[in-house]
Amino acid sequence: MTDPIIEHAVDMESKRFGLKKPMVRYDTQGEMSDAERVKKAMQHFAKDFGYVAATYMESCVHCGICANACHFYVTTGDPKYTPIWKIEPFKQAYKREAGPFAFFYKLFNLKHKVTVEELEAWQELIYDSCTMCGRCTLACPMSIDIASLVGMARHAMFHAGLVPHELWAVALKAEEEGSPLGANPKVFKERIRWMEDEHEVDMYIDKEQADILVCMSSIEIQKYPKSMADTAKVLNYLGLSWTFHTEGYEATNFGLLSGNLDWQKDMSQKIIDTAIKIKAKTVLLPECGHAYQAMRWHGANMYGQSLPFTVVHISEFLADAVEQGKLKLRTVGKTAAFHDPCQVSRRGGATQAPRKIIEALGIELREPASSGDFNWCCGGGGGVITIHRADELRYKAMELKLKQMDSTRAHLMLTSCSNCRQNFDDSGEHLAWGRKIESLLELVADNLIEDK
Amino acid sequence: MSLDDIPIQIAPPQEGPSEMPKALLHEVWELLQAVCAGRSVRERIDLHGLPLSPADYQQLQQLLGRGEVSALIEASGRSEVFETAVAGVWWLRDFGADERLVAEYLEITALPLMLMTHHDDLCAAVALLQQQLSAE
Amino acid sequence: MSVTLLDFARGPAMQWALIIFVFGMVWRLVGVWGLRHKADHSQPRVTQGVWKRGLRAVFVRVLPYPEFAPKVQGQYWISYVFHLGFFIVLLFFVPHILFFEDILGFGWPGLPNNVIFFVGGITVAALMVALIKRILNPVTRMMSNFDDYFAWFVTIAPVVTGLLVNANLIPNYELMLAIHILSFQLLLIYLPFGKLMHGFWLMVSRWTTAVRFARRGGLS
Amino acid sequence: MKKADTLGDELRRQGISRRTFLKFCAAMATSMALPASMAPVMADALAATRRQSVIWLSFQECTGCTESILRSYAPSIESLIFDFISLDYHHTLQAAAGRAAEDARDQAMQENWGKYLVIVDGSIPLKDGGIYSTIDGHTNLETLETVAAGAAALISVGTCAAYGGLPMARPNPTGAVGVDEIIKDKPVINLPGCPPIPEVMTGTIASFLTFGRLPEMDRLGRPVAFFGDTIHDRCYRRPLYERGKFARGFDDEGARKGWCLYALGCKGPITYNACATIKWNQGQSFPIQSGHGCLGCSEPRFWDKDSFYKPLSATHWGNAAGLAAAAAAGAAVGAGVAVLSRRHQDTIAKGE
Repeated sequence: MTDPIIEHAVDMESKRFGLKKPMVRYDTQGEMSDAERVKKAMQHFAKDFGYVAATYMESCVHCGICANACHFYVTTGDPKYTPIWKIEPFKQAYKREAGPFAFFYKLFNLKHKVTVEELEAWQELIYDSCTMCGRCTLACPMSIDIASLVGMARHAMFHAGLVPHELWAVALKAEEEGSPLGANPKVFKERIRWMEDEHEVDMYIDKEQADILVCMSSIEIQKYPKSMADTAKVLNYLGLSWTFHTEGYEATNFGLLSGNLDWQKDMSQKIIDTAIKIKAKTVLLPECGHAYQAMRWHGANMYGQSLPFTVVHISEFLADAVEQGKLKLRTVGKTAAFHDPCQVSRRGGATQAPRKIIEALGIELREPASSGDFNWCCGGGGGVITIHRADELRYKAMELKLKQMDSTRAHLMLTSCSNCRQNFDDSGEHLAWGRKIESLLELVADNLIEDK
Repeated sequence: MSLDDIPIQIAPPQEGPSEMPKALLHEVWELLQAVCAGRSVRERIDLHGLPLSPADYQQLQQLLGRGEVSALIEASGRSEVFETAVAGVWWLRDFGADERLVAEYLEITALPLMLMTHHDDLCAAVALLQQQLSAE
Repeated sequence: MSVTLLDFARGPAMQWALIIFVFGMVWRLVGVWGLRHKADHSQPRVTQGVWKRGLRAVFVRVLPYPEFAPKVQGQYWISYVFHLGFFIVLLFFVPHILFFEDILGFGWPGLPNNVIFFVGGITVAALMVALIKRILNPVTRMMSNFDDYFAWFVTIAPVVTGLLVNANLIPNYELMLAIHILSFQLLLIYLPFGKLMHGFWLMVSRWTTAVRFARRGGLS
Repeated sequence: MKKADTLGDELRRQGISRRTFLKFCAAMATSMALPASMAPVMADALAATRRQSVIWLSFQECTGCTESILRSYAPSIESLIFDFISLDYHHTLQAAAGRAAEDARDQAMQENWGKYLVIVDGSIPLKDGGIYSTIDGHTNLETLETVAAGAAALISVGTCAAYGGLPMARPNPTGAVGVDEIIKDKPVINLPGCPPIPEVMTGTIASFLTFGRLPEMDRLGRPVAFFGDTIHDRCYRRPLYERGKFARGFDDEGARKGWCLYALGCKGPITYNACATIKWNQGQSFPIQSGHGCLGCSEPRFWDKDSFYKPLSATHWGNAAGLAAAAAAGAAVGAGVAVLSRRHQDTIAKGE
């Protein structure tokens, strides 16, 4: 069978970097009976019924407070976007199959068996309307980490073949081609060479040994290639031993986003193996939120043991250099608003890093309401931006986001996540924002004081 | 140690009269009206069974006042009767032979039953007197 | 007539209610704790005092973060009013203290009845408001299931029956007292099996999240 | 015996005026919470009746009930009741004894068949053919059934006659029961109490005399007029209960200050009786007033119910060992369920 999904080409024209809008949607994958789909889903639900998930699913009191934290609920007012509701089938399966009273739930059919119709209906809630930004976790009086539960629910959805068309396709491309969006090793190499010429900066690739393995996301490779040059510029400025590597460069992890744990592991493994191979002490991750989540916090767990190197996000890396006084920066002046990428700040623990850099640039940071750990998500993460079906929803969420950013009346709009950035670009155009968000890394690279 | 040495004191109940005396006065007025209009000859209000606090009790006495007639009856213990300042409203207290209050009520009538000689007693007196006379 | 309802409520019913309460509660907690714990191999950002953060979160999260307060404080207020009201009535009504004293062997000072009745009244009112809000709010209406309404019922029932016992509106005090005790036992028996168990889970859940995020250096 | 036409004639002959009569009725109306205007009506009705024949049967009892009714010792207004009735048979009170006494009873029964009132104090043993209490060779059961057959109504005086009382206390060696367990075809009224209040007894008899029938009863067969409220409802210490002032020992400050005795096991809240209003010994006092909680003696099974000193809100909750066992069982089941759940998860995960 020829899978029609794969035939969709990467859309290089749109501000949003992804697949072209499919003429016909195929939101179910594989040839499976309904019963098989449910069985597959249950198989993977069951793998996630550990203590942590169980505690969370036992704890919910149905207070609905989490709805107030979710950008999708707040902007639409539709109750189905209530975060905890998004894992309802997962919860239902847990109560019936694994909870302490599962026996009674089953015996009296208190929770019926999850049906394929339910799983199909929930596809939109689990994928289109959740960026796994975790803002709801902070709102929940019981501290239920709903974002991680959604991540788990996606495992089952993937194996049941119930992933939104585009997300499934990019995940498959990433697994098969090494990059979700056509940045295969050949393209990667070409673009590095191009940037090297364009920006007159030395860029190392496939060095046999280096202290730092630098990874890039395909968004940057394809859409914001200056990031590659700027990363190189900073690393060279600091005089560090570093390299890109064609065997392990793709930082995005669509295995994580789509819910395929095996693929997630494959994608992380490439970087891990490469880093070990070149004896890297550090893996430097680009301005990409979920890439950070995937490698920094999931990486070792995919590997099955602690990693023999440290994993840092470029903003953490820059902040360290600034703090150690190694990075001399021009005073930019002006005022700026910073959009915290959810996976780096709230769920990554690196909330302070960008603030230190902004301070070092002499920029007055204007924090809008709900920033830092409480930042409103851009609405495009977690794979949402690839799904055309979710566009209207995403634009709605972005309205809230832009209003928040505009409220600061700052000169500069900054972020340190290329996925957020492309969402700002795409939604900003759609909503006629008339402004542009800039990369913190690029701002740093543009303002290095070369005192040599 | 005598009983008096046991230092038991009872905490006093809340002070001040309640709405009770006023409500009672309304009832008295209605009954008095009925008797005045000839719809009834005799009406009674039991005071003993009502939850009257000492303050209530005192106020009721003040409100009704004391009228012209008062009487003492000796019949298996004492009974006290007096007409209140409100004519036709009589206040009666019955004591047992042990000086215990056994009944207390207001009677709204021209003359309380307690003061009247019952017809049967009166007839019995006829027979008794006749006996005495014939014995002489 | 041999055994009255009150005798049953004070005797076997109380024994079984307590046994089921303790049994069910431990069962559920152990049953969840006994599921697989997955090790986290990621390099922690913070290693010191992670457990302290866990403990702290149990208390810190008693109030919403100021970020969310404007939208959710009404709901917090209502729920705190009935939670606190419920516990004040439960723990500071002298006859209740005598109940605990009999079990624990020690007691504590109580509050005057009129204070208790006032608090009880407020508790009932807050529970009513909570129910109305649950039904009117589309989010909570959608999510609510039997557990939510039944838990509400078993919570309000002892308060209402307790007030009725003391209001003496129903002539048979003894029967009402028995119903009151039975309604409390219904609460005890149901507690481990429904969402009322959140009284225990809230500690476990807050702790779990706080510890998970503390090692990342994140907020929880 | 010289026979009077009516009670009125009879009393007049004894020099008791109708005013006394009226007074008696006013007192009765008050104690039974009848409308005050009923008193003159009662007096007229009573005057027109004949003297009521009463047969008093004593079974398994302590004579406390008889003592109680006699303890209206001064020539009180209530004691008038003895002038209104013809007590034709009463072991303790009658002069006759042995055969003569039994003959008197038979005669009264014959003369007043279908009209006499039977008062019973004491419970009736049923075990082993009722041999545990016999009179003149007859078991109490036989006597009761024989006498009740011609009765207009029965009054069970005291908790023993009403509900079995102390003889019925566990293990109830004699198989004692109350009257209404046996007599089903006649009106029976219960006047429980250990002993019952004299005014309750005389009031109920007076009510029967005047109206010719037993007064309104509650679900336990007690006259509502006297047993309509609990001791707690009418207790003068109730305000202290409301204020949360409780004596915690019989010699503490609270006890000295006369605070509520709830914490000391007072059963006032679940005991229906008129002690708090009518009181005892000519309105002198009642148990709570003298510093001891109500034992609940007018309620069925009061003896077996509970410790007299256990607060009503304290329960028979079991013991710590039982709860520890429940916790241990819960832990075992929880662990077992977790293991099963893990296995079940593995099975599902394998997709089998």
